[in-house]
Amino acid sequence: MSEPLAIVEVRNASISFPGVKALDDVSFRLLPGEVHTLMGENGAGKSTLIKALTGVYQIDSGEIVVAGQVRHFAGTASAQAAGISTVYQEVNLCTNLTIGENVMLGHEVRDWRGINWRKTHARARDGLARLGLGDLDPRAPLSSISIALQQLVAISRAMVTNSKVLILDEPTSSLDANEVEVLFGVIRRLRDQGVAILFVSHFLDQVYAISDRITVLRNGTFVGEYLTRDLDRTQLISKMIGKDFEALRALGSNRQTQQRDRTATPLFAAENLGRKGAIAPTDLDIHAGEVVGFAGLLGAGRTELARLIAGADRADSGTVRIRGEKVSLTSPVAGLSQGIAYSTESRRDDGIVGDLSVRENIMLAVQARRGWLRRVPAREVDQLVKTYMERFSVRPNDPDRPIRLLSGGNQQKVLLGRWLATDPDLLLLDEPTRGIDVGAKADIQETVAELAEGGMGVVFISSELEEVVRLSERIVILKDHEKVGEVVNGPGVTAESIVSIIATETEGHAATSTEAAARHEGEAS
Amino acid sequence: MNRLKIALRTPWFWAIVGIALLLTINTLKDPGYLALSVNPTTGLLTGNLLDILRISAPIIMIALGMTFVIATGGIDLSVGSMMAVGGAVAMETLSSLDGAAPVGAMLTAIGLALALAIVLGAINGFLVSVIGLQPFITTLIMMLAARGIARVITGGQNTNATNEPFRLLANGQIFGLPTSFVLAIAIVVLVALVMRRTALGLMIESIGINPHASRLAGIRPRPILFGVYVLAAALAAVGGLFSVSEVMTVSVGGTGNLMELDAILAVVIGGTSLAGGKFSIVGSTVGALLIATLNKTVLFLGIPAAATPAFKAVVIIVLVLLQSERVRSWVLGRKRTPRTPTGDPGGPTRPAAEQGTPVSKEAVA
Amino acid sequence: MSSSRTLADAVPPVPDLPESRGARRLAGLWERNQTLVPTLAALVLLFGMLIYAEIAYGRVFHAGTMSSLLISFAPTIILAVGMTIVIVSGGIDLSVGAVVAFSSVAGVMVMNIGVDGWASMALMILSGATFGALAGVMVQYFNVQPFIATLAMMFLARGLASILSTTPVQAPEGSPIHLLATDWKILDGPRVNDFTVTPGLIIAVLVVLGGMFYLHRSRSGRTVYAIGGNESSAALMGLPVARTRVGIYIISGALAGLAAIVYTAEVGGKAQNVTGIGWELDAIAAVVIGGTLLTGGYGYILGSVVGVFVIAAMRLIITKDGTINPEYLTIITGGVLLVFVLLQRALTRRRAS
Amino acid sequence: LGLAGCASGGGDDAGSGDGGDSGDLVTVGFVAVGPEGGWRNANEQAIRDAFSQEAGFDLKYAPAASPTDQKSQIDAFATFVNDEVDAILLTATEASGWEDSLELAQEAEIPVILLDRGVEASEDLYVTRIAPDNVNVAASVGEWALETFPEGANYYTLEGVPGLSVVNERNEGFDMAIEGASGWNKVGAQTANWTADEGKSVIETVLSANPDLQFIFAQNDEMGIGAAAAVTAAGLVPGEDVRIATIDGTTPALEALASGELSFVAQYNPFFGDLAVEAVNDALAGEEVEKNIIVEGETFNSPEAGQAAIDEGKGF
Ligand SMILES: Nc1ncnc2c1ncn2[C@@H]1O[C@H](COP(=O)(O)OP(=O)(O)OP(=O)(O)O)[C@@H](O)[C@H]1O
Ligand SMILES: Nc1ncnc2c1ncn2[C@@H]1O[C@H](COP(=O)(O)OP(=O)(O)OP(=O)(O)O)[C@@H](O)[C@H]1O
Ligand SMILES: [Mg+2]
Ligand SMILES: [Mg+2]
Repeated sequence: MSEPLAIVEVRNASISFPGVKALDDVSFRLLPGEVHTLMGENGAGKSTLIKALTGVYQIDSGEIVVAGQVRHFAGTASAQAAGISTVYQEVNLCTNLTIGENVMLGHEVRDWRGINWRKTHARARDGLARLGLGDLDPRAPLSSISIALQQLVAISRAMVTNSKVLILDEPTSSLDANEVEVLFGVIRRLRDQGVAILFVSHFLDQVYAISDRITVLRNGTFVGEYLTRDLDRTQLISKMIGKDFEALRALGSNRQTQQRDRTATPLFAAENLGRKGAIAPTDLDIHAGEVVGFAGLLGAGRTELARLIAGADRADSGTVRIRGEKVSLTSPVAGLSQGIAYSTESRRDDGIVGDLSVRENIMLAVQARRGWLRRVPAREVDQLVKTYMERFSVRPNDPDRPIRLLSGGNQQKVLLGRWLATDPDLLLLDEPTRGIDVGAKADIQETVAELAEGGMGVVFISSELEEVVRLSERIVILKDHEKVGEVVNGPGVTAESIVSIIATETEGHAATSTEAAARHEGEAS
Repeated sequence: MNRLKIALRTPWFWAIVGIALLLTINTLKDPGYLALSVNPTTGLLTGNLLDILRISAPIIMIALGMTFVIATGGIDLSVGSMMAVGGAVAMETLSSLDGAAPVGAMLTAIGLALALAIVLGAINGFLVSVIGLQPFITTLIMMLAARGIARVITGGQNTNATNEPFRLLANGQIFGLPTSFVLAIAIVVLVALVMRRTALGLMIESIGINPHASRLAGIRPRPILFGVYVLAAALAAVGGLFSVSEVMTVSVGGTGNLMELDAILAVVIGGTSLAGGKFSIVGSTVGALLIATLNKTVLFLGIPAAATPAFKAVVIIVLVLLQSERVRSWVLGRKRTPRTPTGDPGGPTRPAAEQGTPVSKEAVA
Repeated sequence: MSSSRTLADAVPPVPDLPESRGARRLAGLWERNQTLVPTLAALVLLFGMLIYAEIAYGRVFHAGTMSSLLISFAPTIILAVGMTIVIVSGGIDLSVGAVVAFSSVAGVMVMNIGVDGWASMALMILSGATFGALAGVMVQYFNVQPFIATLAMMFLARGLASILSTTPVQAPEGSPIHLLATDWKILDGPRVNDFTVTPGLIIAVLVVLGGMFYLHRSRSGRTVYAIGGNESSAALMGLPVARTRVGIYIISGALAGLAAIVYTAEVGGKAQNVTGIGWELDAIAAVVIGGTLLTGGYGYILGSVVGVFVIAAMRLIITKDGTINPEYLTIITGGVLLVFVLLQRALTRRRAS
Repeated sequence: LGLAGCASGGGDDAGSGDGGDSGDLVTVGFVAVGPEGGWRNANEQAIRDAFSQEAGFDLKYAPAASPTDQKSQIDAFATFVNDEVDAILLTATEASGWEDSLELAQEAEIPVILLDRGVEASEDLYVTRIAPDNVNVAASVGEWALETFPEGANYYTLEGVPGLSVVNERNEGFDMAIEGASGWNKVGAQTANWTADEGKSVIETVLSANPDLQFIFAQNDEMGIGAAAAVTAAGLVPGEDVRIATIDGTTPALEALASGELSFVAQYNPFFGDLAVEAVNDALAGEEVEKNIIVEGETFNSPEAGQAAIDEGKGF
């Protein structure tokens, strides 16, 4: 098979960080007009490879060849100048600026009076329109839109230059199906125009839908480069994790079907719980031992509802009862002391405490609940840390490493450990599987099921509807910051059926019919 | 070898090197510099080293308080003025209680000074933690106001007083060491125990690194923020007491003037990042000792008054550069490692050099 | 692909995603102008102060008073412009007051050894820029925190100024620096009630305009905001962070040099090592009063100019009142500052810091 | 911005004063230094007491933003000129840089009287300068030192904030007095920023390297008191082993003199409010005023003299 010349090539690159060899003799090539996916478990070195390629990190050995020339990029700017546009894993935009400025920073349209803002915003609007964001006001502050939209804004930013290479590190981690479709449309079109696209995702479906070629990394080493059509999923997964993974077959088998006695006093009962501008007053019950999924499109208000339940935001209406006792959840502390643990969706801003070690991050909530005066005894800490690092196989297995040096997925695992360590009665998981590799995802799902079995109430929020459906016993459907329905899981409830409920639901009305939706507990405010 | 490497990465290691260097220079000028002797008339041990320890006591106090404020991501510019307030209250009290029992008068003076400083620190803490004002501007306001309050207390005069026990704070000795220094170290040890034996230190660091995440993890930021400003003010008042007991006079314009800068320098030289987060109490103490040594060295070498700030500047610049990874790797010729893009993915703060951030190799564009 | 200018041009627009629709249209205008609120508040308060002073003491809206205020605060305005840029980038520059001292002493001494007056003034700006460059390099390349780097520069500049001379030095007669203090009477009222303008004031106005152009209409200026908002994002966006940040400190230093020229001219060509003690705090206070966040990312030059005038108005009121006990002076200054920041706090929503 | 309108409205006649509702009082603007130390406090208080309402004055007191900040003084001066006060009292932080301001006052026909510190400007621009003479006072210290140490001495100078004209003048006066005398060996000079604790710190270090120090010239009382503490702490006896002379004459210094810790205090007399009132009245009446009014100060050279001064209330 004759192949065109690689536009970007990494030859035998190695990078070490103190204590970790993040890349070990990795080679990689990117051909024009193809979508190339980089696969690997959390911490395999995908983001590191991308950063090495774009001059954020300098490689210790090996070389980077762009369009046939060996290059040493001193920073993102010079990589950009060489025609490589990149969207990094964590959304890297400036929330103090407007949407339009974020898209156009460094590329503003100028005339003799300096920057011409009218034209700049017009260009920004135009760029946004190509990702289906034509309705966003480029003059609105970036902080006014959700993480998902920010992710799309970051992608439109990468498209304001005429690049030959577009690198997208987990661009879909916050996006829903709709948005992914739009993005893939754009990617395909760019590919057809000869742009080389490097793509990272943990969603196998997406990988198979979009990519032409796959490179697999494992523990910082190069495993192989394959044509997507030559590699089936099982093969891919075993290449990633390095062994046949039987447990993966269990994936999707633990759907909840049992019927629950709903007359018992619920673990958590909210009546008219609401907050202006965030979520309309909502009734909600959560029973012990139950997994309740929140479904909805991005921005539907799932996070907002979860924050109210956890006490992270203060509700301005409604009452909350825990095991029948009326409580007021005015702060996260109050929630925590009622046995409610809340794992947030934005790991970097609201989750990790970057410079603290993995150990300290795991025990932080436990310690906070005990108060400052009584330190958690060292033995207990070691025990907890060991348990959860093993349970989620956090890598590298070094509890004293500052958490900010872990890969994104591993940070997420540590955070789960933090919340489980508090031994909560009610666990709220907001996007716990975002950015987590297949193996770990299965682990987490399994853990959730186990926890519920053990009597914990779990709220599970995920943009992946399949996952919600697979795990939840009951699914609360939200739309436009309002609860529009509730479905008890059972045969016939599928991601599609949920989507169609969302699609047909109009504000204030209970869901009426979906083909086989077993039972419906319509809720109107 | 490995130990050496760890030492070289410890920021206050360089402060110790700095102290040693300054002492060496002084010894070169006068071989008897380090000698201690018993003064026949006073019966006390004397020597330049003891002088350094003694004048370091107030700096240690304000640097200690500053450490925690800085660790929470704040800054306290008012500690210098707070020293003046403490000193003013003490002197005013002592001079009005002139006839009373000396020890009782001293305790009253100390109590009143601490009480007022705590009130002022509580105002700082309230404005920062409850109202949510920025620490820099809040404490800048307090810096102005507290200086004024010190003036009001003494009616603008540089009040003096006599009280033998109080005078001995700075002029007495315990086991041959200056009383104020011994007290300062005792306070440092006490505070360090409280910080590290309880979870307070961890919580302060956590808030300084990521306040949002800390709140969600169940840490109450308000009482902690409030507390660190109160602590800083109280410690500054103690520093003020040490300082005025030297000559039993408070100079409402001069006591503690610009000392907040000394404290901040001591903290930073000791390895606590101004961005907040991990703090080092030992580091701040060593940093304070360095500042004291530097002040005394300037005097000992007889550097002209005019050149003093420039000399200080050069020492500071050399020290902070030595602490930076870039210089360290030049000096050690260590293998160059990739750079963490600042703040990624650990949050919005710039990781300080001392946190083991690999060095940047960006070309000097 | 080669035919398209950008990647975006290569793909057609697609229908809008549901959630982007009406992204807070209503809130748009208010939201968009949130950052202006503190600045506007400062402006309103400034007028309140001036009107109060006019009613209570008279002769505030008076050509003489106004022009002496403007002329006298010209150096502070110049410093505040530089300080705004530095603070928007998330830094701080404590060295400006000391740099003014060094630049003026060095500049006048150079004039005295016979160097051409204009060249000496260029040297004054250059020496300021050099201190800025040193601070900028320390901040950018050696990871030294701005507070510490500029504090070191403050000590250095003050020390070097004192080493040069601890006695006032006087620029030679006929040196062109005196021209900068020429009074141009725009309005010649009776006695001293003239509206006067000096070249120094005009320089300050030009600096303000230049600063506004830089921050709002140049790419480099936008990079300043990006750095202040999120430095690592700015770097990953491919913005020239290193160059811009060193540049910011150079600008601030150079403006301090310029302020030194204007001030030296104003006091008749005299320069001294004790000049400018505490001016950095005036500049910082002005910037804060003007609504710029000390944490960086938000702020306006014009706000800082308003801030300077607030400080000027406060001093004017204190002087005109004339009964304030000196002990209370700093308490009052602190109190006024506190009122401003509290009002701003009340007016603005909590913004992510 | 309404400037034009005001410009036409503000031109009322001179002499009426514009200081608000001052009635028949004479409005006097006092451009002052503000809280600097004991001496300054006493001096400015004396001025404020003398220009009381009972004496027919409305005194507007404007301290500088900080004791070294000439700029804020220039601003205050301009404000007074614009307000067309009847007279301006000026204690300049700095001697130079006042010409423009003084010219403006002259254009507005406002008499300016300099208190304490002089300015470098043509004598036509101000009415008079009322001040103790720094050079003279420092010279009196020098003369006493010459008498006390006929053979000369190892001496050290504690200076104020470097760069201030007071510091330069006090150095000048002392150096002038001992010039030519033999045996005077200057061990060094350092700033102690006018404060006692820094004075102590400096001297303690100096003594450790120069145990044979005989004489300390402290440019103000506070630093001298600090020096005395250092001498005592070193096990030496102030007044015998090391003699200390200071300038100012504050009460604490007189007390220290009485107890023998200081050996000589030269008073820098702050009490010249009456002289200032007189000068203002004369100037407003159009009478000739002497260009240079020197306020005489005393010197105290023994414990007895110190005690006597305290008893007579000469301290402040
Ligand atoms: N700046 C850094 N300093 C030290 N170690 C780092 C740094 N960045 C990454 N690492 C380590 O390098 C390894 C590879 O991380 P990388 O972020 O490339 O993983 P990834 O494949 O992108 O994982 P994920 O899917 O979780 O994003 C991890 O072990 C991580 O802990
Ligand atoms: N912490 C926050 N502070 C301020 N506004 C927020 C915060 N979190 C979310 N929002 C706003 O609320 C709106 C909805 O948020 P979001 O998209 O997170 O909802 P969601 O339904 O929970 O979506 P997701 O699928 O991401 O969980 C967004 O416009 C967002 O800007
Ligand atoms: Mg990654
Ligand atoms: Mg969400």
